[in-house]
Amino acid sequence: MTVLRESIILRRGLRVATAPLAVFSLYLLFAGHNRPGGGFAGGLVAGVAIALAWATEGEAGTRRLVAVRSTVLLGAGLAVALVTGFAGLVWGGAFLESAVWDLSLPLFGDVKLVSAIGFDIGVYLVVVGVATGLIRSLGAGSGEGPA
Amino acid sequence: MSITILALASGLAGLGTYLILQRLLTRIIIGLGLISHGANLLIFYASASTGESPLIGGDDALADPLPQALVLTAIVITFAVTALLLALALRSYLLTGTDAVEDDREDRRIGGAE
Amino acid sequence: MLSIILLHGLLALGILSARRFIGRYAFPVAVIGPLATIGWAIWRAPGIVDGTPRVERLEWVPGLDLSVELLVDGYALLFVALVGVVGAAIFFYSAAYFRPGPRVPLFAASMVAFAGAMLGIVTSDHLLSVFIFWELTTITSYLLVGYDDRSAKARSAALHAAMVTGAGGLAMLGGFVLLADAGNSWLISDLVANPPGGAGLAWLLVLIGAASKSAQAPLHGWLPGAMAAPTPASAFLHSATMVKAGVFLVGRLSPAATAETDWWWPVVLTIGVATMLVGGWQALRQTDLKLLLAYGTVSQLGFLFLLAGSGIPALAYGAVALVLAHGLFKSALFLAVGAIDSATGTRDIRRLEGVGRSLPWVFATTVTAAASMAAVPATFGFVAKEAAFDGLVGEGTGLVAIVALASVLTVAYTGRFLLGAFGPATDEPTGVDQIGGWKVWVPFGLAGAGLVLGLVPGLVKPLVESAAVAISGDAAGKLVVWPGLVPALGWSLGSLAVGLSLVAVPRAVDAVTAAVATVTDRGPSTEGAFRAGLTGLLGGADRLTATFQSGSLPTYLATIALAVVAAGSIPLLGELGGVELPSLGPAIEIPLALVVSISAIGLLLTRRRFAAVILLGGVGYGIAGIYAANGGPDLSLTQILVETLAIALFALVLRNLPADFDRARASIGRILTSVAVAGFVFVAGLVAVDSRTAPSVAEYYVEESLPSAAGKNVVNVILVDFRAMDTLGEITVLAVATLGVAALVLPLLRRKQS
Amino acid sequence: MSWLLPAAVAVPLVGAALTLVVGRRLLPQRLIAGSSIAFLFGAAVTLLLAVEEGAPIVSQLGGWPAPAGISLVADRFSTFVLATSAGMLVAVFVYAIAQLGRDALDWWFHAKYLVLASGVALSLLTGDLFNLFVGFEVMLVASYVLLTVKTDRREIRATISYVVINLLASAFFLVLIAIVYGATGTLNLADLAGRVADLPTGVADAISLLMLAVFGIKAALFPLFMWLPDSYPTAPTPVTAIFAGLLTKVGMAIVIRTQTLLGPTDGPSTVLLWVAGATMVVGVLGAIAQNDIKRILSFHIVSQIGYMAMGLAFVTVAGVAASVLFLVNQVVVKTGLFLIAGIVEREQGTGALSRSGGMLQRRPVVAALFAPLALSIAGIPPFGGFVPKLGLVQAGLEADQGGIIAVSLAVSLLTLFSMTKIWSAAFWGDPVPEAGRAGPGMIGATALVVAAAIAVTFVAGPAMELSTSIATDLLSSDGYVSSVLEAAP
Repeated sequence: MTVLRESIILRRGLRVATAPLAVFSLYLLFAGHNRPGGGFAGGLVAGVAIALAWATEGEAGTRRLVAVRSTVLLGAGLAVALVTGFAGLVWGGAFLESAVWDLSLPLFGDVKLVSAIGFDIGVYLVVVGVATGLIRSLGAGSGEGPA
Repeated sequence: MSITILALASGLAGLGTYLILQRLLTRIIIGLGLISHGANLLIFYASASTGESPLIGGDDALADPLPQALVLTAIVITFAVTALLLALALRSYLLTGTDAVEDDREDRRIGGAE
Repeated sequence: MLSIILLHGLLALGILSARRFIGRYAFPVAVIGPLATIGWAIWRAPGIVDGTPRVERLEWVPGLDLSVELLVDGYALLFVALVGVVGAAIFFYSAAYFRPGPRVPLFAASMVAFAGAMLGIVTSDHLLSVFIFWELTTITSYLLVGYDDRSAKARSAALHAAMVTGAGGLAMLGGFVLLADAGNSWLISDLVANPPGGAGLAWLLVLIGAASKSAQAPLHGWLPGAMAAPTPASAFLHSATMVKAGVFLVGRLSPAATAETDWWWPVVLTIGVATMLVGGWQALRQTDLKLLLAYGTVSQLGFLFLLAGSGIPALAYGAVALVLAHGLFKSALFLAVGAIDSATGTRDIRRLEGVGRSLPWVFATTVTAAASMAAVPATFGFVAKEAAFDGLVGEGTGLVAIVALASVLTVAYTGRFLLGAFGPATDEPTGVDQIGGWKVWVPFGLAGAGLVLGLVPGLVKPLVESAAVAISGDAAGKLVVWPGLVPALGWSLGSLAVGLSLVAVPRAVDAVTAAVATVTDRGPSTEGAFRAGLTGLLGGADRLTATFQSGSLPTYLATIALAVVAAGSIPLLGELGGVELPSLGPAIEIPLALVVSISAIGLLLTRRRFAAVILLGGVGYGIAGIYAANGGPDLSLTQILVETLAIALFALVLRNLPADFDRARASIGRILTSVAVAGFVFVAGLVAVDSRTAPSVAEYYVEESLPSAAGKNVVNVILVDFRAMDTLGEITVLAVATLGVAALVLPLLRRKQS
Repeated sequence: MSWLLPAAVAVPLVGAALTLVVGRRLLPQRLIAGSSIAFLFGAAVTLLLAVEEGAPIVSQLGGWPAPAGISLVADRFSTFVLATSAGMLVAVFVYAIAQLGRDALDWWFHAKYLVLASGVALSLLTGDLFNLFVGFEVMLVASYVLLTVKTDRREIRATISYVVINLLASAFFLVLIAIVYGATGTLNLADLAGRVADLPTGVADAISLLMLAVFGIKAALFPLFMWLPDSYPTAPTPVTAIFAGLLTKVGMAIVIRTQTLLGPTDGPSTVLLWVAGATMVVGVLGAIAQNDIKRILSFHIVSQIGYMAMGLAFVTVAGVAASVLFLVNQVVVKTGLFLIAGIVEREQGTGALSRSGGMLQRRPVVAALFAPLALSIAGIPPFGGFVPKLGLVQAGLEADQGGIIAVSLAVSLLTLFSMTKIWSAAFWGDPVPEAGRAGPGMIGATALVVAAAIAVTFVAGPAMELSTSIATDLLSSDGYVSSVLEAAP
């Protein structure tokens, strides 16, 4: 850990790497329904980014990537997933039942939008919350984060 | 599925068992990790079909997607609980200065050891 | 009758809930119960005595044939009357006996609850309702014996009584269930009318239960201990009523039991005789008036048990009469002792002196009641005993002789009692305070009743006769003031005379009892046996618990692992024959498997924590490769990411811990357990997959994923749609674990930093 | 009506999510948590009333048909156990609010408690083996964090043991799932019931025995119980009470469900009879050896589980019915006993019997609460515990199993002995100095539970009737199987 913080070049490099990782994580989230990926994978990639940010910048780094308390992310993620579930109950008849809408969007063309993506977003948020929470908790008290 | 996977599942479960049957919590956590890997591989081994990645589109036979989904869920759950156990190990160490799991005091008292 | 029983329950609850305000009115309220009982008995008596039993019924659990069914015939009515009369007397007495205090309401409530339960026992026709009320008397007795709860002796006596009678009660329950099964009915009336055959064990268990409650040898040890209860409780429960429950029950059942077994009567006889002699003998040795009476009760209970349990109409008649007589004189004597105790502060016969002069009415009461106990003519005790002797004479000389011997002891301890209470003190004497009121007049009334009935037995004759008819079908005896010159009179007067001559030489008796005691005291005492049993139980519990509950995590884990392995492997091994071994997979698997294996073995050997983490990563990434090689890209990706994050967490935690850890020594047990687990997993996988019969449900997912769920990645569709509930649970687990980690370490780490 | 099934599971989770979002504010958290738990209770009771007379209600999650989709099944059994458990969750929640005060915030108590409730509901309702694994994990992870969070250096060992043992159990559960899926290709329990019949005997036996072992760890059956008495007593009272009342019972409910659905049904199960006897005896003797109230009670949890196994082992309607009623009664009684133990601990500053005394004199109300529960657990009539015990004895006689009846009666006596030990040491004797005072909230919540336990006496008839029809359902599983497999998605 300390090694990472002391080597400025490495630190810069890794810091730069967090941005593409974040983008990649979002890609995985939305691609998941048709290609490998999904909320878990996406959230975990974000988690790796957060870990890197902590390693290079300490708590401040995690706060740069995730501005809120981890509990809020956990609660919000769960809530989003549950709302999707109840929405299925209200509109479709069964809890967690998903709906499919055919949309034609200007940039993407004809797209099938599946409500299950809402559920996956909930998963994603929870996983990001987990990574943030775990790293902040277990990383606390190290007393050696850069100023 | 191949016998390699089955053998690996069995071996990991055995090695993990060896590791959990002692007192250092760090080793126990590692042992539990190995056993979980073994169990996951066993579920994977129980796939009903083998083949390409279960992505619809090709003509080839697809691998059974269900064990994959189950294992994926199991991996994440194991991760969560491992994190918790790590935190417990840390708490134990911070409170007592060791991460060895000693015998229960009250039980030892009744057994006449104390 | 149900309403009367219920009334007792409500009174008990009412007194308890009003304990703050009820003050000295606890007993005046409680006495409503016994008074209502007396009223009910008087109201219903004519019909019942004429032979029309009163039947009541309350369904409880029909599915188990569990209900409260009451049948009040003459036999029950006699006990009802006894409970009512003695109960009312004792409650009035108690109102004077206790100084108002915070715990008096509990006593009053327990007493009234007990009275209700006792009524339930004697009026129940359903075996299970007998049991219900039986257990309630055990519990109330426990509370009453332990009333003086700061005394360790009282607590221990309460336990002793509860355990012995509780064990007896459970044996009895077992007997009841067997009996009902054999006789195809739960009703005592049915079982007595058509006694079931082949239920020997059932009868034995019921007998054990009855004997334990009625303090029969060798289970009698709890009764003297129960004298730790306040005197009114001793008088009511441990003399007049509860201890008669066993007598009551054998009286009900013995006609059927003797008809179906040939051992019942000899066994009952042996128990009864032994109890009579042991009780009488022990009574001769006591110096505490109350204990003396308690052993006297044991002796009398033996006599009653023998008579009631005989199944012989003539003896049953005597039993019924004696139950009444004993209830009256023994409660009077106990209450008189209570009065003496509160006037002098002691019950020790060595220190009592001048009580008769200062408390003439107590003296008169005691002498009258004692005369009844010794069966002096003109008392009801005499009338009743005469009826019993009359029956015994018909059963052979040997039997009468033994009972007469016990009667000699009775006369002797009665004499010891009177001399002890009113004779000169041998030790430093105590003073005597004046007392009056209920404390004096209640025992006086009870003793007087015994005298009146002794002179005019016709007053209770219909009651006694209908009771005898109810159990034996026949009133085979008579209740007369003077029987005329019959053999029975010879036996009873003879034993009285011999007994009196023993009273005349108290020193000689003391010398003999002391001499014999030096021998007998070396043998086991019942109290000692109970203590030894208890110690054995506690020691055994400790040892067994220490064996299983070692407190050692590795032991627990090995036990669990081996149990699971055994449960799974034993049946599976039988199916191992003919199983085909699967093929080798894709070539890339071999190097990946090698990476995994080498890393895993390295984990066993390493002593550096960080090395262990890297090796764990090797295992995880290797497995991820295997997933990828077998068509599991999502799985592989997730495994890699989880492994990465896990390593980061390990690193974060381990930086706080020492860098090295000791390697535990290898042990055969650990190796064998590990091999067993490994073997189990291997066999399980092999056999399970080989025996697959039906197609997998996964085919549905592959077919429906695109058309119905609009997703090409089947694994992801399973996770977020087909089986989204799993995922919902999973993210919940994640979230909670994260909360847990924060709560576990944040406060400690922050403290460490500052 | 079928929407109530997922709602019973999900509403507590919504509550948990909302308490996380509203943050460290006591009143909103309490309101959210209280109403979620109340909803669960209401839903469970509504479902119980709805299925009492008729067929099970099945909810196919996601609208996918069984066996592909996950089924939640409300039949008489699951709803009876769930409704009782939910009632206890409500009462203990009130107690916890009173006992914990603001501590609950630092602890995220409300969120964790709600997740535990949701896990209990999911475990009881789910009709899918893997989903059951998930339900257990939800329940367990909440239990881990509730159990461990306040541990100090003396207690942490025991709680680590708890987590480690349950993790090993979970790993074995996964092995079981692999075997089941490998051999049958399905995870739906109803579907499984049909497919297991086609398997070779050895494999079918292995599946049912493994289920007994794996769920037996949660239920604390002999020889898999040792984790329980070490770990339960270390937690704060509301947590221990809910663990004692619910968790092992949920485990046992799953044992009953799976053994009747998938186990052999021809004649008494010898293995289970021995397990039942050993569980009773070792449990009660363990209790006798203890000196701490909560440890005594913890061993009694084990001992009482043996009775439930006893009825199940007969594999008769009478036996299973008695087991079911026993289980439900224990949920109430055990919860109440632990709540009282908590009150005693607070008042005396310790649960050690050797340093207790005089509660009867100082706090007669606590004694009045304790007595009915102690008598119920000892099976003394007319208290609720007597009825199922009598049912077990009768069922044993019918099944011609005299040995286990004798054992069960002897254990009853020892249970009574153990209860008198608590009474004699903590309630009788010289009062020890007062260390604190249990407030009206704690007393009131306990009184609610005690009232429920006493109510069992009055509803024993209908309750036994319900248990008997439950047992009939369980043993002839056709109704369960067909209503799941034919449920409209």
